[in-house]
Amino acid sequence: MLHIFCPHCGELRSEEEFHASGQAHIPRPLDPGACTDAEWGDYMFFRDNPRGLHHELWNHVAGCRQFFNATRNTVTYEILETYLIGTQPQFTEQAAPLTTTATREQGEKV
Amino acid sequence: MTTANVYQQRPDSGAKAESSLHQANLAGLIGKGRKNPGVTVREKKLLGHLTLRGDAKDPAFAEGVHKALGLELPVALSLVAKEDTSLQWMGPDEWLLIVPGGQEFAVEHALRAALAGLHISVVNVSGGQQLLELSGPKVREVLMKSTSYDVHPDNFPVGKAVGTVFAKSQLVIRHTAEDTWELLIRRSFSDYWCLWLQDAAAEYGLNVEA
Amino acid sequence: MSQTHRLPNGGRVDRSKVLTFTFNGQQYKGYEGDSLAAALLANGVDVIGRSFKYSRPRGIYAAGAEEPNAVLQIGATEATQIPNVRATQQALYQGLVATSTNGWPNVNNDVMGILGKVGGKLMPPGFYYKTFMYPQSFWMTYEKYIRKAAGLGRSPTQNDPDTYDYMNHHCDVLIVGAGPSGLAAALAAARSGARVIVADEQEEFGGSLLDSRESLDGKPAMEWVGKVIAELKELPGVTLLPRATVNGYHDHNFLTIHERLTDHLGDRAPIGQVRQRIHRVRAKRVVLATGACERPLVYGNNDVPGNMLAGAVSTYVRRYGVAPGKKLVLSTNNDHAYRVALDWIDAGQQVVAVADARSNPRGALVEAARAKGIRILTASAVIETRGSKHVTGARVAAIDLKTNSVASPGEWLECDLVATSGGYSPVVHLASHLGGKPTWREDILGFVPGEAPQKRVCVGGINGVYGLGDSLADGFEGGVRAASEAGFKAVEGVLPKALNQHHEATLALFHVPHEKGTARAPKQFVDLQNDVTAAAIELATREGFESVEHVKRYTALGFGTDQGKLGNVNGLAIAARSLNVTIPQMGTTMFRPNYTPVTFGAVAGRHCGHIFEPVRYTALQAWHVKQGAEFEDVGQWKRPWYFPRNGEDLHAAVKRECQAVRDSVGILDASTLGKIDIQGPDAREFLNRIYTNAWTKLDVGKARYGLMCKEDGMVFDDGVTACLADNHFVMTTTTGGAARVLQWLEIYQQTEWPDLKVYFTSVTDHYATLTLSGPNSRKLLSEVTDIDLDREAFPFMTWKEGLVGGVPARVFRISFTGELSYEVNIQADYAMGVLEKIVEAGKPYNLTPYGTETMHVLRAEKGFIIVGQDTDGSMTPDDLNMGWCVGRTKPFSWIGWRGMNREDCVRDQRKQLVGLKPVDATQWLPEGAQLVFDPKQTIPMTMVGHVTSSYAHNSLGYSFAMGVVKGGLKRIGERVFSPQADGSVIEAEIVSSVFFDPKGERQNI
Amino acid sequence: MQRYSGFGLFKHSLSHHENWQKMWRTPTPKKVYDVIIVGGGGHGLATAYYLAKEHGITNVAVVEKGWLGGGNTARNTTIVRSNYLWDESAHLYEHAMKLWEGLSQDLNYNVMFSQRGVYNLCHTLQDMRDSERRVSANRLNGVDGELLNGKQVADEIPYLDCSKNTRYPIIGATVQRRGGVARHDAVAWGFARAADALGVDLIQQTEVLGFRKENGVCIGVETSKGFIGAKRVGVVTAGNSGHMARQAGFRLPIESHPLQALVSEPIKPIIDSVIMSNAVHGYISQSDKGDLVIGAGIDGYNGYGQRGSYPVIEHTIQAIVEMFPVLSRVRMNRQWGGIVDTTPDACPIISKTPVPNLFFNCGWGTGGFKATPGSGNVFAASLAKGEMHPLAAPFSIDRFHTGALIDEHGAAAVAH
Repeated sequence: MLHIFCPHCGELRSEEEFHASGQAHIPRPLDPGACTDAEWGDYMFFRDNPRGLHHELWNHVAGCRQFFNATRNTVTYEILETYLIGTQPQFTEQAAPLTTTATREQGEKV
Repeated sequence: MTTANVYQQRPDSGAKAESSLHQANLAGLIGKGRKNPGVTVREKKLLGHLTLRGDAKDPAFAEGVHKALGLELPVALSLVAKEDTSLQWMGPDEWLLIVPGGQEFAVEHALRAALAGLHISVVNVSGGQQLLELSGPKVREVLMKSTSYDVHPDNFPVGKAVGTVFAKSQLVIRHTAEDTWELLIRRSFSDYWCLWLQDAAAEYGLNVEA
Repeated sequence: MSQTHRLPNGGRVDRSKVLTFTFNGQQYKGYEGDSLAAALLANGVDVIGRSFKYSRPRGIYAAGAEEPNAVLQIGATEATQIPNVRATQQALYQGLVATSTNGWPNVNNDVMGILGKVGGKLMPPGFYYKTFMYPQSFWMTYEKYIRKAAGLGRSPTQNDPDTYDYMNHHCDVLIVGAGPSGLAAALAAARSGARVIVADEQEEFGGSLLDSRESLDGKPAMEWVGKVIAELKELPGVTLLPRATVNGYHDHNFLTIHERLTDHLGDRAPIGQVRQRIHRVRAKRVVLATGACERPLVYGNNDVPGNMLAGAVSTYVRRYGVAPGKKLVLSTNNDHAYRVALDWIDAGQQVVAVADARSNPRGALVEAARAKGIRILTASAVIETRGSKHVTGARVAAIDLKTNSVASPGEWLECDLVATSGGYSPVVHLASHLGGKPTWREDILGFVPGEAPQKRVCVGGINGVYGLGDSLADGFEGGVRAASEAGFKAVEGVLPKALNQHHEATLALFHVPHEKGTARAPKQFVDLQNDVTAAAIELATREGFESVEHVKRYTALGFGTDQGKLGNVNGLAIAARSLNVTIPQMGTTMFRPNYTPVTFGAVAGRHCGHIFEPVRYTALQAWHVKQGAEFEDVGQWKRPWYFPRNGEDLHAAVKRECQAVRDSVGILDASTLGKIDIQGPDAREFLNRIYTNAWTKLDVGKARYGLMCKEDGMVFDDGVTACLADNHFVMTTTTGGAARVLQWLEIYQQTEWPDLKVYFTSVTDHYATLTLSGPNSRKLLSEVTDIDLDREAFPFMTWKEGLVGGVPARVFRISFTGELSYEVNIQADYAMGVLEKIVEAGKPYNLTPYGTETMHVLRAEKGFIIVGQDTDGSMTPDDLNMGWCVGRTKPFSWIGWRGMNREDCVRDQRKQLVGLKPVDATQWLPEGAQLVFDPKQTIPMTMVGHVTSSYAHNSLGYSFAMGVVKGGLKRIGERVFSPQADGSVIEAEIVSSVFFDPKGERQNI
Repeated sequence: MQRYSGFGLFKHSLSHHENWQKMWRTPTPKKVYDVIIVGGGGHGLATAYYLAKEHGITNVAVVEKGWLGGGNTARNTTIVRSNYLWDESAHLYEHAMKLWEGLSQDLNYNVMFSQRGVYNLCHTLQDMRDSERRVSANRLNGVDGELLNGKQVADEIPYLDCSKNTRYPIIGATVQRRGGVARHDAVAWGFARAADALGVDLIQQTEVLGFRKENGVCIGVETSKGFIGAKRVGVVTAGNSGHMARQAGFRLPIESHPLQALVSEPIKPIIDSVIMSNAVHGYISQSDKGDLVIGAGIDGYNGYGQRGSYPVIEHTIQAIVEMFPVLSRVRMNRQWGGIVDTTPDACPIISKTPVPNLFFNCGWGTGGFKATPGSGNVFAASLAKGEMHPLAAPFSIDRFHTGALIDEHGAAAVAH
């Protein structure tokens, strides 16, 4: 069961408090009318679905009800970071190792 | 232009009022529990509950709230209280204000006056939720059976309040004194909570207080 | 004769407490502190079960979680039956009733056993894939008998009288295993002030020390254990959990512990206690001190009762004071196993010989055995044993490992107990649950935990550290490390002194050769529970199964309740040899939770029966019950479905309720509808974007119906939203959609349009909603309100505030029945009082409570849709003939607009919502029934739509329905047909979906 | 191919089973094949088999990065049914069902297809409507199906709690009596053995790393053992489809999620059929070995870890105990996870791709096992002809652009 750092509550919480809402950073086209059917279909349905780092949208439904983003490895399930909507991730597939060897995770109080 | 429609929702007096635990018949259990119970339950019913929304980063908002309530905006996961009024952080732009029953109309007016011109929201939710106070030496065990949140005092000191999962639903837990906790329960789920708590506390002894 | 095999003294049992128990109908005695297995052995019970496939007699083989054979049915009553209990892990209690799980008519004389002997040859692995194929129709018959023969114990057929629950924990250090290294780790971690949980699967802490010959600080090792437990108990923040198996290691250091609170007391928990508890633990650091598990050597007839793991023999002798025989032969490839020979001599029994596969063993324990005069045959092994229901002899011969052959004819040694030891397998299960591949260490001939991202420390036996002193040191160091990584400062400690003995290396022998070759030798079992032999594994590789997963799946190796704890490494070794690869090249199979099986009830916890899931009630529930309502589940809500009177059935009640509303006035509890308060200067713009229709011009005081679509243009919710003030709206949603819609608004506001200034707050629970509907609703309401209900003053689709029944209310004049209607919203605390006043005032008007069914009928008569019933996620507003609700010229491309204009959404012949009128007005079209244009076509038929709502009992006096039909709106007046299961066909006319008051006059009076 | 029979078994027993042949060869890859199938799971092996058997195309390789049948074929709950709502799905799954019904004989390998009946329980009035709709459609499509009332359900399924005291009382069910279970591993092995016998090369332990294109057309695959040429390439890599598509340079409307399942310890027969409930979220059957085989819905987040979230296991077992309270004292032995490729409309993609000569068969979500022979059969026909088989045509990727989805969500919120 994942342990997820809610950037709003500032704490690690159990997965049960959250709802996963799929891939993050998929902006709604500003002018949908200008989209072809194919482009609109891509927006609605086509996803990166990577094996490795995935930027995804989560909602802290049982807590502060806020959405936020997470960078999670879909193979090891490690969460490298969570970050606010409207901000960019620090870890990306190009820029970061797939696994962290840090002994402490984000928000872990020791 | 009126920005919001606010009206006195509580009848003057004499109207029949039922808390959400009325039909769970909590009242019928008063005084029927074990001696030296591990857990004592007390309803804090018919209080005024207001959901306040606004921009915490805007100093004018915090000042306005302070002006209206005499309370500082609490930071994440905390609760500030003065006499019978408490203000709790619910989210980065959301707070729960609990006032004695009947004051919510006046308080909402005061808040709206103090926050005039700001983008805010105040919503009376008094009929939809209430507090259930749990006290006694075994409350922590009952909470441990019910929520995956860490209720150890190291992590959950007095004055902290968190929204989390509880059994198969969600609520807010407030730690108000050493062995005293409050649950913020939604009306329609009250029956479920009541059954759940009775069950979870059975092995420690449960007493219901008026 | 009682307890014939009980030694005169010794063991940790309490001989003053005699317990009576029953096995296969016979009564026996044992002592408190016994395991069921120990008590059976004490009474000389040999055959405790029959094997799975060949029905061979089997006896107790081990002493712990790895036991493959002694899997029994426990329980004195039907309701308290427990299948497949390992006798080695079941504490004895007074009155325990156990039976064997296989064997007919009984385990000693088993008919299947004869079949097994004869038919065994016909049952190599995978035999069922190769036969039972012809004739095709016979498989189900074959299968019936296969199913009967399979399975171990049986489920109870009555409901469980016991309860189970969870406890959530958060700790700094979780220590798994309370043997020497675990306890040392616990001391180190706990002294630092960390929150520590120690869990161990056994009845008491101590692990290998419970039956150890060794001493600490010159005293018996268990004295140290006692001191450690006492110290830990005194430390705050320490939780000690015996009888608690850590079963699963899940992501992010979440572990589950299965604690058996009362299984040592009886088959049913004492009143007021839970039987078992799952501890759900989030640990900052985990210390795995799970030890190592002895593995047997594989040789001929190694399954005859009286063959036993060497360490298990020591356990029975030293911990339980039981000697499972008199004359022992030990077959080993390592030093550690010699302790059984010493224990056996100490217990006054005879060691016939030790067969050591090594050519010149000189370790300390070997020398100690020599000193006692024990006969040691080197470069030798037990090749096979004999005996039908118990071992009577073992053949020991010289073996040549280079050629994998038997080097001498050997000799038959008379004995009644063969102890076997093939080395140790570190218990790496938990360390591997998250996919971390264990690594093979040739020096210890075992797999140890591999690298893993989890925050864990492995100590002691799991690391291949077997010496007591080393184990303590490794444990303590691990505890210090775990605590300091969790943020605590460890304090120094002094460990007790252990005598570190010189041990020589274990020899790489897994499968003992036989002169006849593996295929023809007496059966050499690798997995005793699944009857998997060495020959079976070789056959699998011969047939082309090269991966370990294939071999495992083809032979069923490791699929038993013991999950291959004894057999897996031997099986791997045999497969590797057969394929001419090394063991690490062969790899291991995946380790998955659970380490040992967990009771379903415990995993379910208290989430069963009346608290399985939340039930939601409105503030008026008590009144509904008093009125005798029948309830319908809508999401988590219980809603009154109908209110039968005087034994009415659904149809009669609904007809009456419908008529009352159409003729006079009815009352409905509409409190379950979702209600969302919306405030902010951009509220109106937000509504414009989220609804299909336009909201720009909705004045304060007015209400409007709206449809919501997803981005694909398909309808997903609907409801009425009212403008309360310029920046203030209240939205209603469907009952089932309330939470979903709020989430929908939030996700768009928070992630897509954070610049829009608007806040959403659920007021679903705050307001109770009473709907008064019917021509007399105005008259009735006027008697209890101060609001001016005049038609002009309070027109349709507006709202007013005022007192209703003396309570401030917001009243909406909207209608879902087509009748003059008022929806009264009051703070829920006061709803019951208001209802009572309305009901009192309603008497002269025959005010009739109605439920969801009547509501559905009345709205259908008006052609109003119910999202989720008349829609299914594939219907656009146009499909619903609700194009009037689509803002085609709104400036912002609102949610759904682009989607509903895709190629497939604008084509002809989409399914469209229409009314359906059975030609025979008494016939009812079943809801869901498929429709065709041509009922005479052959199957597969071309279906053109289906019935979504259908009501034979209503206020119209004839049966009618709503449904979707391909191109239906252009087919008004045409016929469709619904072929029924019984062969009949219902013919219906396609009509407008508005059956009642098409001009909408009645709601507007 | 060495034929299997009871007599053969007896003959081999006389020689102590020392003379059984290998079930398939271990060939070295050729330079070029007519068709390469990427992925040696049930669907891929079935595709290869039908290419050889029905289309005479035997110059075929199946390239598998691990071991045959090692993906979802090895990790599912083995349920077979064809009672789908929408015509397109019903026809496809019924095609598979008909193949299942003679599969053991066709392959000369007992896949233990056991038509024990599949029940879908109804707990709400809307469940009943949806069930009538589905059963009615099934019937008119030639798929067997019945709608039962609460009493019939209670009579047919022993130990199922049909009382009114449960949280969501059972008020009816659908049953497809031809539905049932099969032995999952045997399906992969049976297809593999039969395909091998027809000349198909099964190349294990060889990972496809990419697709080689010439003028935008796929001409073969780059593997861990070098390049292998092919006239056509069919990709059938459930749990890995998104990744393979990325190698080929396009995206799919697919997200991969963990799907968990679990088994109890083996017990004597108590559950005779397959029983599924969407409302309480669980399904159960009992294997021939005696294990209760139990599954639930998919986990909420993407994952390739072949493991899922513990609360899902809890909810599933709660559902099972709610349905069958007598099982409370039975014990759970083992849990595991598969990786399912889910599509927005819960229907597969059997389609050409933006790369000519490269075909994909994926997105089966939780429903792949039951389709195995049908999926392989229509995919083989499509690869053989270069045009999609009529039963496969509606499952093209294009539908996610045009909007012509086949929305099984309503009928199969917990599809299997």
